[in-house]
This record gives sequence, C-alpha cells and structure tokens, in this order.
Amino acid sequence: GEINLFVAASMREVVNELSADFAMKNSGVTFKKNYGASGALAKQIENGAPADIFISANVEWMDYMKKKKLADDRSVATFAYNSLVFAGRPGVKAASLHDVTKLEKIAIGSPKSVPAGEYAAEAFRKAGIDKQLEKKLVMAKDVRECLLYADRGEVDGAFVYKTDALQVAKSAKILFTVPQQYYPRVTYPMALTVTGGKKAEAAGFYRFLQSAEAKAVLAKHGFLVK
Amino acid sequence: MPIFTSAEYMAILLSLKVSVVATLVSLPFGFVVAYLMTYRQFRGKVALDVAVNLPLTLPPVVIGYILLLLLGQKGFIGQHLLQPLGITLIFTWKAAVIATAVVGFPLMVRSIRLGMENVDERLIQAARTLGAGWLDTIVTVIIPLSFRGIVAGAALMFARGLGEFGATIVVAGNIPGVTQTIPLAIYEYTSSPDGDRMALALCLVSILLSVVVLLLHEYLNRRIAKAD
Amino acid sequence: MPIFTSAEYMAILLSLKVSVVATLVSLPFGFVVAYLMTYRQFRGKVALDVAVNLPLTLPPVVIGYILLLLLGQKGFIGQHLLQPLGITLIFTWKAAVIATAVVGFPLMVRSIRLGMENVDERLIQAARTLGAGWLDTIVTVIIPLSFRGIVAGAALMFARGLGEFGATIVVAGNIPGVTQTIPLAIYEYTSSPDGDRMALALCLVSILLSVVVLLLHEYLNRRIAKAD
Amino acid sequence: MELRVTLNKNFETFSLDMAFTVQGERIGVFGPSGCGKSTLVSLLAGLQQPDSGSISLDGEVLYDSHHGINAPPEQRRIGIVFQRPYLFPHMSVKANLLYGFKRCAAANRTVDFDSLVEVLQIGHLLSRSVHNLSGGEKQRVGIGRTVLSNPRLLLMDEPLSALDDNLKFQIIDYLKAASETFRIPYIFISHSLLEMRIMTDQVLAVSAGRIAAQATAEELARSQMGRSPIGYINLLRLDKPRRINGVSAYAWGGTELVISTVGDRPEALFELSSKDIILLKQHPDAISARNLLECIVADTFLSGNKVGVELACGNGKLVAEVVPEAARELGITRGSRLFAAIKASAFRRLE
Amino acid sequence: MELRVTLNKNFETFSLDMAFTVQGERIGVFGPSGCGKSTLVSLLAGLQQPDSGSISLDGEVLYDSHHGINAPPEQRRIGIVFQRPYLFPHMSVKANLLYGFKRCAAANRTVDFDSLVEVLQIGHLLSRSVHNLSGGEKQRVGIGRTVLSNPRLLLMDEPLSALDDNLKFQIIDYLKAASETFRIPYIFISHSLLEMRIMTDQVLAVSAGRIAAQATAEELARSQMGRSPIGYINLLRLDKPRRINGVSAYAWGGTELVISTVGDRPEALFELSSKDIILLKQHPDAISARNLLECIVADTFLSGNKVGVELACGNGKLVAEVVPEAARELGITRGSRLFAAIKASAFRRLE
Ligand SMILES: Nc1ncnc2c1ncn2[C@@H]1O[C@H](COP(=O)(O)OP(=O)(O)OP(=O)(O)O)[C@@H](O)[C@H]1O
Ligand SMILES: Nc1ncnc2c1ncn2[C@@H]1O[C@H](COP(=O)(O)OP(=O)(O)OP(=O)(O)O)[C@@H](O)[C@H]1O
Ligand code: MOO
Ligand SMILES: [Mg+2]
Ligand SMILES: [Mg+2]
Repeated sequence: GEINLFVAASMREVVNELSADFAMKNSGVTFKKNYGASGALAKQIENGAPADIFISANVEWMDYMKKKKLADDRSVATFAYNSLVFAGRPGVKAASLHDVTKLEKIAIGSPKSVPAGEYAAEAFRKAGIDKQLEKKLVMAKDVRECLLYADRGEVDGAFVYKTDALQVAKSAKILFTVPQQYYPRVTYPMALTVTGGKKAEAAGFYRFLQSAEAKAVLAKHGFLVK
Repeated sequence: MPIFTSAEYMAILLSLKVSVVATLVSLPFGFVVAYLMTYRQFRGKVALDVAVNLPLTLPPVVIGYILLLLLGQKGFIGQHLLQPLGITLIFTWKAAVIATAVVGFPLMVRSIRLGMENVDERLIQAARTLGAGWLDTIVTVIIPLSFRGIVAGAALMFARGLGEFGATIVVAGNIPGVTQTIPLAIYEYTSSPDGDRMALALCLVSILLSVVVLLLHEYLNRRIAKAD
Repeated sequence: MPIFTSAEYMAILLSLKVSVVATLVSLPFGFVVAYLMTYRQFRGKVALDVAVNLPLTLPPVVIGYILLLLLGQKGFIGQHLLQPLGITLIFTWKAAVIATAVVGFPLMVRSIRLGMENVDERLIQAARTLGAGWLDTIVTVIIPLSFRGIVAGAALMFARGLGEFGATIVVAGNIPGVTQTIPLAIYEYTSSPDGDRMALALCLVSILLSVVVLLLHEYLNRRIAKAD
Repeated sequence: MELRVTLNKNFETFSLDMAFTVQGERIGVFGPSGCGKSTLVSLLAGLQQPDSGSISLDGEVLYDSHHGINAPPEQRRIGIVFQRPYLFPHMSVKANLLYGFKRCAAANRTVDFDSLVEVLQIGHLLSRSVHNLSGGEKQRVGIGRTVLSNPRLLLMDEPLSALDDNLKFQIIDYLKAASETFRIPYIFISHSLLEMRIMTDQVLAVSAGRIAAQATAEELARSQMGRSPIGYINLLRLDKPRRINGVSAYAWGGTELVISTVGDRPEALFELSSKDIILLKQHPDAISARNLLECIVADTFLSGNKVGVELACGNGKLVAEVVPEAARELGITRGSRLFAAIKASAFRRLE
Repeated sequence: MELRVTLNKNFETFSLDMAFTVQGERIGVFGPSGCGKSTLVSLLAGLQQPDSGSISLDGEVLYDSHHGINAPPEQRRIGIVFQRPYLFPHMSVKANLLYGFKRCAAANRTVDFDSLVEVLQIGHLLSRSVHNLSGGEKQRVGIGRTVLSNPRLLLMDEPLSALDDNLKFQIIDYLKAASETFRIPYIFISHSLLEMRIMTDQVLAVSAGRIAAQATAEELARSQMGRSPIGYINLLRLDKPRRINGVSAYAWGGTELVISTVGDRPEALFELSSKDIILLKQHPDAISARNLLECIVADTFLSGNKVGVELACGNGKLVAEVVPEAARELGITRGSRLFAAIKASAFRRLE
C-alpha cells in the first residue's frame, strides 16, 4: 500500500531516512511525501489533500487539526523535540544570549509564521534583550533561509534549530545553545489523520516512528527524543 | 554538470508536461476571453477584464490558496462539480496544470488580444457575407490570422509555467515524482545540505528550456511573417 | 472588514512604494532595452533577449537567490561595487524594489517593444532629416508615439509588483514595517492558524489596488487614443 | 429582383433615413463621399444593425425591427464586392474562390466553378498565393469569390475606385460578364457617373443619408453635363473594325468612324466626350480630324452654361456641347445641317 | 548646387549602381515604379547606408566609403518631402513646422517662419491639430516643415502622386513658390512626365537601378509623344484675361486664346494636349471651336506612329499631332500655312 506523509519541511532528511528503512523492511509499502510549511500542510489536509500521517513543526497547527477533526485524536503524540541554537561564522564572538546584543544583524524566522522564530523571540523577551535586538533582526521565510543568510555572512548569526544547524549549515557553526529556561520546549507533534487511522500500513509506520529504532535515527540527526 | 538522478529527470519531464498541458488546456479559454474582449460588447466586460488580470496582481501563493479553497473537497467547485464526477484534482499533477494555467492566463490573453486587434475587420465581414457563421469565421479566418498572437501567448504561458512555484506548491504539494516540478525541486535543493550544485544544474535546465522556447517562438514568428 | 493595525497599513504603503519605485526605476532601462531590440542590429541581440526574458521563466525564489548571491556582502556586485560606496541593499526596501523590477522587467520590455513597433519608421526618418539626432528623435518622436506601450508596460510591472513574493522575501527578508509588503504579510497570516480573515482582507486590498491600476490604464489608453 | 427598404440609423454626426423600393437587375446608388452609401451596404448585408426599419428581398423579410426579425449576414445570401478585394491572405487563390461556394447549400449552386474561372480568366492563378497577384488579378479573384457564393443579390461598393483607368474597364467587363452569365442582380455603388451609365439602368441618387432622386443614368448624365469638366460622355458600342493605315474604321450610323485605338477585339465600347466634337457649318477642304460626319440636329437642351446638341448621323446619335455663342453663330436649331469633326484619337476604348 | 554621386547598393533582388554629376537648381529623377528612385533618396539623405561609393554636395563630402566618411542624416542638411506628409501626430501644426527650424543653427536660417507661412498660406492652420487637416493642407504643412529646416537641398520623392488632380497643381504652385522664394535647389522625383516638365530643367532618367539618360524634360516629352495616350502636353503660361460672355480671352502669340475655364487669378498655367488641336487647310465658315488660329509649320518630327507638328502662331508656339495620312492630305511641310482649331474647353488650368 501507499502511505501519504505530510511533514514539516525541517524534518525532511530524517523522515526520508526513516521511510526508506521502513520500506526496506516492509515490501509493498511505498511512500508519497509532501514537505512544506506546517500551516500550508494543515490547510491542504483540511481541503482534502490525501494525507495519512501529519508531522507538524509546532503544537498550534496540530491543535488546529484536532479542532477541525482532521487528526485522529487518540493518535496525537510527540514525535521529537528540538533545541534552539545560535549559529554563525566561526569568527563571530558570541557565547551567550547577551553577547548577541553586541552584534550587528541577526536572522530569525518570521515569528508569526516560523516556529523557530517564535521561540527565539520568546527567548529574547525572557532574557530581556528584545528591545536591544529589535532593530537588528532580519526575519526570514524559514529556518533554512536564516542559515543561508548566516552562511553567506549577510548576518552575523541566526537563531535556528540545532538539527538544521547540523545538517544545512556550511560555513556557519553552532556558537552556543540557547538555555532551555528561556523558551518553551520545541515539540514536533505527529498524528494519524482520520483517513490514515483506517489504513493498516499507515498505522504500522506510525508505530515504527515511535520505535527505539526510529529514535536512534532521530538522535543521529540531532533531535532530542525525550 | 552533475548527473541527474531519476528524481530530477522526473521533475524536468513533469515541468514540461505541466507547462505543455497548461498551455494547451488554457489556449481555448484564452482565445474565447480574448475574442470576447476584442469583438463583443457586453455587460461585465470590465469585470471580466479585472478577473482575468487578477492572477497577475495577486501573489502566486494566494492564488494557490484560492484554488485550494475552490477545488478542494469542501470547496465550491470541488464539492459540487468534481466530487460527483469522481475527479480529484488537488495534489495531482493536474492541480499543477491548473495553477500554472491560472497564473499565466493574463499574459496569454493579452498576447492573443493583440493578435486579434490586428485582424482586418473587413476580412471578417467578407467571411460572414460569404456564408460563414460566426463560429465558422472564427475557425477559418480569425484563428489563422491571429496566429502570431496565439503563438506568442502560448510561448509566454509556457515560459511562465516553467517558473511557477507559489501557486503550485499550495494546490499540488511538493511530492517528488508526482507534483514536484523543476521550481519545487530547486526550492528543495536550495534548502537541503549540499544541494546547491543540483539546484544550479536544474536552474540551467530551466534556462535552457526557456531559450529553446524563445528561439522556437522567434522562428515561428519569422515563418508566419514570411507566409503573410 | 477587520480594522487593520498599523503593521498592515505599513505593508500596504510599502507595497505601493515598492511597486511605484520599481516601475519608475525600471522604466528607463526597459525603454533602452526595448529601443535596442526594436531599432538596432548588434551582436548578442539574441543573448540580450534571452537574458531579459529569464525572470519570466525562472521561479521568483531562484531569482531571489541569484540576486542575493550578486548583491549580498560577499556577492559580486555587493562586495566590489556597493560596499565601497557604503550602500547596503539587502534587507532594505530597496532590495524589494530590485526584486520587483527584475521580475516585472520582461513584461515591461515586451509592452514597450509592441508600442515602438507601431511607430511609423517614416516619422523617425522625417525627424532625422529635419536635423534631430537619434537621442533627440527618441525624446521628441519615439517616446511620445510609443507612449501607450510605455504606459501599458508600467501598468503591467506595477500590477506584477503588487503580487511579487518569492524574490522579495529572499533578498529583502520579511521584516514588518521595513520590508514586509502585502504579499509577505498575507503569507505570514496564512501561516498562523487564525490569520485567515486578515489574509483575506489584505487580498481584497491587493485586488482593489489592481482594479484601480487597470481602470487607470484603460482611462489613459482612451485619452491617448483620443489625442491621436 | 425586388428590394423594399425602410431604414433608419443614427450615428453621432450622421443619420441615414431611407425608404425605397427598387425592381430590376442593374440598380445604381450614386452619391458623393460620406453620403451614406457604405452604411447602406452594411445595413443591407446585415453587417450593422439599423436602429429601426425593414428590409425585404424578393418577398423574403431579412430584417424587421417591429417583428424582431434579423437574419445574420451568412443567411441573407447577399454578396459584397468591396473597394479593395480583401482576399484571405492565408489561403490560396483557389481556396479563396471556394470559400463561399462550399458554404452554399447545393440547391442554391447555380454558378459552377469552372465556368466562373473561365469568365474571369483566372485559371492560371488558382494554385498561386494571393500575395503575388497584381491589383487587377486580386480584384478579379475577389469578384469570383463573391459570385461563387451564389448570392441572390450582389452589392458592389465602389469596386472600381481603387483601380487605375486601364484596370477599371477591364474589371467592368469581368463584372458585367459574371453578373450576366450567372444572372445575378446587383446594386452598383459609385460616385462616377460614367460607371453608373455603363453598369446600371436605374439609379438611386443619395445625398446626406437620404434618397434625393430615382432616375435613369442617362437622365442624370444629361443634367450634369454643363457642370462636369468632362462633359457628357457618348458611349458607343462598335464592332467589326476594318484596319486601314494603322487605324480602325468601325461601321456606325450608316457611315464609318475612324478610331486610332488599335483594337484586336471584334467588339468594343468607346467613350467620346461631348467636348471632343467640333461642329462646322461648311465642309472644310482638308482637316486633320479623321472623322467628318454630316449630321442633322435632332434636339438641343440646356445644361449649366452649355448647350447640348443631339446629333443624328444616319441612324447614329451623338451629343455634342457648345457654348451658347457658338450655337448662335452656327445657327443651331432642331433640323439644321452641320458637320461634326472628331479626331481619331478622341475616342477612348473602355473595355 | 552641384551634386557628385557614385553609389552602389545591393539588395537580394535589386541592385542600385549609379554615378552622376548634376548641376542646377531644378533637377528631376524620372523612372518607372521599382527602378530605385526612393532608394536613391534614402542613400542621399543618409537614411540607408550604401555598400560603397561617395556623395559630395557643393564640394562637401557627405559620404565616402574609402575614407570612412558618413555624415548622419541630421548633419547633411538635406530635406525630404515624402509622398505622404508624415506629420508628427502628437504636435500641433505650428510645432510640426518649427521642428526642423529649431534644430537648425541660427547662421543657416535663411527661411523665416512668417514668410514661409505666408507663401504656403497656412497661417490659419497654425494652432490646429494635424488630425483635422485636409490632404492638401497636410501636404503643405509637410512641405513647410521641411523648408523651414533650411536644407541645402530638397529631395521630393513623388510629393504629388498621392494627391488628386486638383490638389496636385495647387501643391505644385506651393512647391515652386517655396523653393523659388527661399532659393532652395531641389531634386524632384516622379514618374509623371508632366510634373517633370513643370518642375525641372534637367532630368536623370533611371531604369532598373541605373542612370539610363540625362536630358531636358522637353526632349523627354517629345520622344514619348507617340507612345503616350495623352500625347504631348503644351504648357501655356497666360495672364491678364479679358472676360467675354462667360469665357476668358488671354493674349497669346499676337492673337487671343479663348478658354472656358473661368479663372479669377491674373496669371495661370494651362495644359493643352497635342491631340486637342485640329488642323484645317482652309478657313471654315463657322465652327464651334472658339479658337481658330492661323499658323506656320515651324518644324515636324516623328514620334511613334504620329507626326508632331510644331506650329508658330505669331510668336506663340504649339505642338500638335496628326496621323501621317492627315499630314499628307494637309500638305504639312516646314513653312506651310494652316488653321488650328481648338475648343475653349480643351485647355486645362493646372494652377
Ligand atoms: N460606425 C460609425 N460611427 C459613426 N459614424 C459613422 C460610422 N459609420 C459611418 N459613419 C459616418 O456616416 C457617414 C457616411 O459614411 P459612409 O461610409 O456610409 O459614406 P460613403 O457614402 O460610403 O462614402 P465614401 O464614398 O467615402 O465611401 C460618414 O459621415 C461617416 O463618418
Ligand atoms: N530594404 C530593402 N530590401 C530589399 N529590397 C529593397 C529594399 N528597399 C528597396 N528594395 C527594392 O529595391 C527596388 C527599388 O525600390 P524603390 O523603392 O527605390 O523604387 P522606386 O523607384 O522608388 O519605386 P516607386 O515608384 O514604386 O516608389 C524594389 O524592387 C524594391 O523591392
Ligand atoms: O512569487 Mo512565487 O510565490 O515564488 O511564484
Ligand atoms: Mg463608402
Ligand atoms: Mg518610391
């Protein structure tokens, strides 16, 4: 059978690997994967896009799915966690949130549309540096764009997820990890959709995503699993 | 040049297929709209003009959402027209075709209109008095004589189609091998580790295709000019 | 209709500013390119044609990347031309202007060319033999007589500019009050669960603006037609 | 053919308001530029809609604003020959010719392709593209295309005015040959009196959107003689020339006319202006004019500041014009005897 | 003006290859359609580039392929009057007129605006838009615009062929008035022999891209008489008419010519075809022709199958044509006496 995955774009590499593993073990199972912004994916599902499993980059869109009765309520679970880091080119001197205020330009995801940006903004408020940073922020369409700016030196550094920094960055390196007390935990919820709940293969893959084997892969990519 | 994997070949083929089909499918509609705008007087002409030109003004992503709302399971067209017929559009390559067609439509209509405005009205009158009804006249006189405009319109839509991204990703999704066209593949490569080379290679393919279309268009233009 | 907050008003104003400035800035370039393509024979004419039409074919996001690579701190133009002059373009509204101008350029050039092709060559020859140099002829004969095409080109670019998203968001970022144009604001609203109403309202503003431009264009067209 | 028309059509700066009934096969519409001739053609053919009125052709109502009848152009079977031929540029000559023929119901096909091609002498052009035709060839193909559509009525809207003189009379021949051979009644529109006289029997004179008069072409011509710079045109159909010393002698009115145009055709139409006839009281001894005819004054009439003199030479008739003073000197009254001197080169062959 | 030209220009299906030197103020270029007249104009004005050759005007080299000299059109000071006026549609009549004037160095300005406006009688048009002008008015404004640019040489490329006859001679008047008043030498291009005779002294006959002959217009006209359907055109400049009984009598050659065209101007140019003169051996008693002139045969010449008879009537000269047979009957030889009968209506006023 065919399993339709709707996955937040930041999970692309890890889900690719997991689905390949699963397909290898279960012959006859094929995947159709749609990667995009969580909001766009939710709207697509709402309008009838064929999805079996939805992995969101934040809780709000999963709540939206629940409210609209698109997700199988009982199946909503946490797939993985992530942490916020500050990445920049090696020469940049920044080892803590307060060092960041001395820099010129900082990229974050657009807080309204990019969860990582929202968490970063939250962290600035908690750390009391939001006013100082206000004029220095560049809002990007997504996390990958933040990293592109950092890589190319258009900004001094960018607040991104650890996983993205590990996977995507070329010249930019993780300069420090934002302490967890400054922002809520970055959670990737997942759920079977109403149609997915009725498909045995989808349920099978859903269970596989919670398996120890899957958690190992997640960890390898830099995600936190608990 | 990196050697493409099957995924990229599929993206290229898909892009070609989507652009070609979108162009062919919208040609009749584009022609009808251009015909109405050129030859007919009717109420709501300005409204039609505005509607046709909207996709030019609205961000493609918004067009994508509008199409999603219209064509989706709960959308007006999706629910009342497509579902009873058992047709699913969204998330298939057909949705990409529709997105491409809608976004390129204003450009196509504009070109065809210009072509039609150059057809001598006397020739149309001659056809009518020789016994040709209006449909007959369209087929035997207006179409052949506005052919340059039609070709230009098709070329424009095709070219615009090769670059369509925003509307496609929303209604068709970004599913490799199914709805992933060149622009979507490029987008994916630019946001994945060491995808730059592949992205660049795909860009080159896109440029190459557009050059071919442009040259073909020029060539056709000259042949038509010669025949006249 | 929801009452907009200052952020939305700023986005609307910024969109207008970006589209207007992009249109005005690119008009002279569009005119020169159209002039070269219409009246001059030179090597590399086809190459210029291809280059001008590329932004039509390439996805806007890719154009955004290319512009970033060119204009950024380490980019060719950015490093060697802009930095020494102390100019920063990216992440400012000026970057949005450039993105808009580049994306709309092929449409603008196409319109102006069509206008120029309708100028009777004899009138140009008359001006020359009456003592006007080629620059003088351009200003006093070609521009006034291809004015319809120029207006159409400007209207097209303005309209396209109102919808530009992909290229702008890459080179200008999406900074509220600084570079967030209407399409970017719409995008932001569509990506939060209860932004639909605001997104819709902004869409309506966008549609309204395009209707105004279209009607203005029609009106100008008629006035010019009358004057001829 | 019988055509009953009541039509009203208003433009911003012009209004057309006509009511007339005509019967006949060769009708003329005569009037100055801008008087509404082409508008009438458009309305009759259904290319424009009148504001009100009715049109009936041979009893069939084509348009009636009261009864909401309005046959579309393609059903009226009214053919138009325009001033320029407007051939379809994307078709061959043959495809142009067959355009209307193919669309004509088989029952109505009285004109057949081969005879038309022969009448118009366009056989050698059939496979050509229309771009490489000369002006006259184009017009012939245009006429052929319209005739082959088997119209019940042919509207010719100044079909000759874009042609130069040589071509004009060639095309007149073809027009007459086609309409006579295939018996198609026509309405011929022109502002040329000469064309009216050659092409029509009955003329509707139009002025400023109204019918000003309905008369024969001959009546019109006489009334206009004094005002026209070319005078009254005598039209002479002559045949069986005898060649002598490089000129042709045609039998006419019991004598012979010597004409310098060298014709190889057995029959031809010549024009001779009333101004080109010199009247003498006495026989001159020797004269350079090759024709010296003895005639009787059959009638005289006044037109403008000229006197028209209708001369009977045997059974031939000619109209000459003189100034009143000369009429007095020559003692011109009905029945007086005169000599008319006409140069061999004063005749112009029209066909 | 002296113009030295060697030019070579090849198109796919046509090649122009000319070398000539002309001196004079009124030069003609005569030749059939497609012989390369307009191409020559373009090359002289610098609107097209020759393949090779040289052009020098009054000693100044405008083009020389060997020395790489190629003055742009705006620096050549060669004005063109095209077949159609090509007025700038976005400017008023006045702005059109001043276009070239403003761009002419003050030192070169010999034509002043006011006198030009007077010569061309366009004062009342100045503030009008060019769209509302009649054909003749447009052409006058076009001529004025070119003349006001103060060219050293005026090229007129069939400036009359798009005009109807009335207008044509009006415009000729204006053309001559403007070029004479402001002393601008010109090259007049046409395929009309009559225009050549009125407008030029010396003619370059062009055929298939080559100079076929260089002659006076008069020589050309006589050689073409026999072939032309309108014969040889006598041009008569007459003045101070006396009005009698609705006709005008002009003094000419010691006698008077009676002409029916009613002229109100003191001076006028008339044409009279060689075909419209009837020769008689004896004085007829009474004749409708208003002119009966006694003349002596000054000369005869052969042209085609016609005999040209040059008549001296007092000090006036006329060319008549007759067929050889008539010449024999009338006993025409140099010195013989004849009567020439000419109708008052045979004269056509040209201006
Ligand atoms: N569609 C129209 N709108 C406004 N006025 C019109 C229209 N068609 C014709 N006219 C006017 O009607 C008048 C008659 O035009 P029409 O073409 O019938 O004249 P015509 O007799 O055919 O002249 P011509 O001999 O020059 O062909 C003109 O003054 C013209 O300007
Ligand atoms: N740009 C061109 N390319 C190719 N052929 C040309 C070009 N310009 C002119 N010709 C050819 O050169 C020949 C002469 O043309 P030209 O216009 O000079 O003739 P003309 O004597 O002015 O004729 P007319 O009396 O009809 O105006 C024609 O056969 C024409 O087709
Ligand atoms: O402007 Mo788009 O949304 O990248 O096609
Ligand atoms: Mg007409
Ligand atoms: Mg020419």
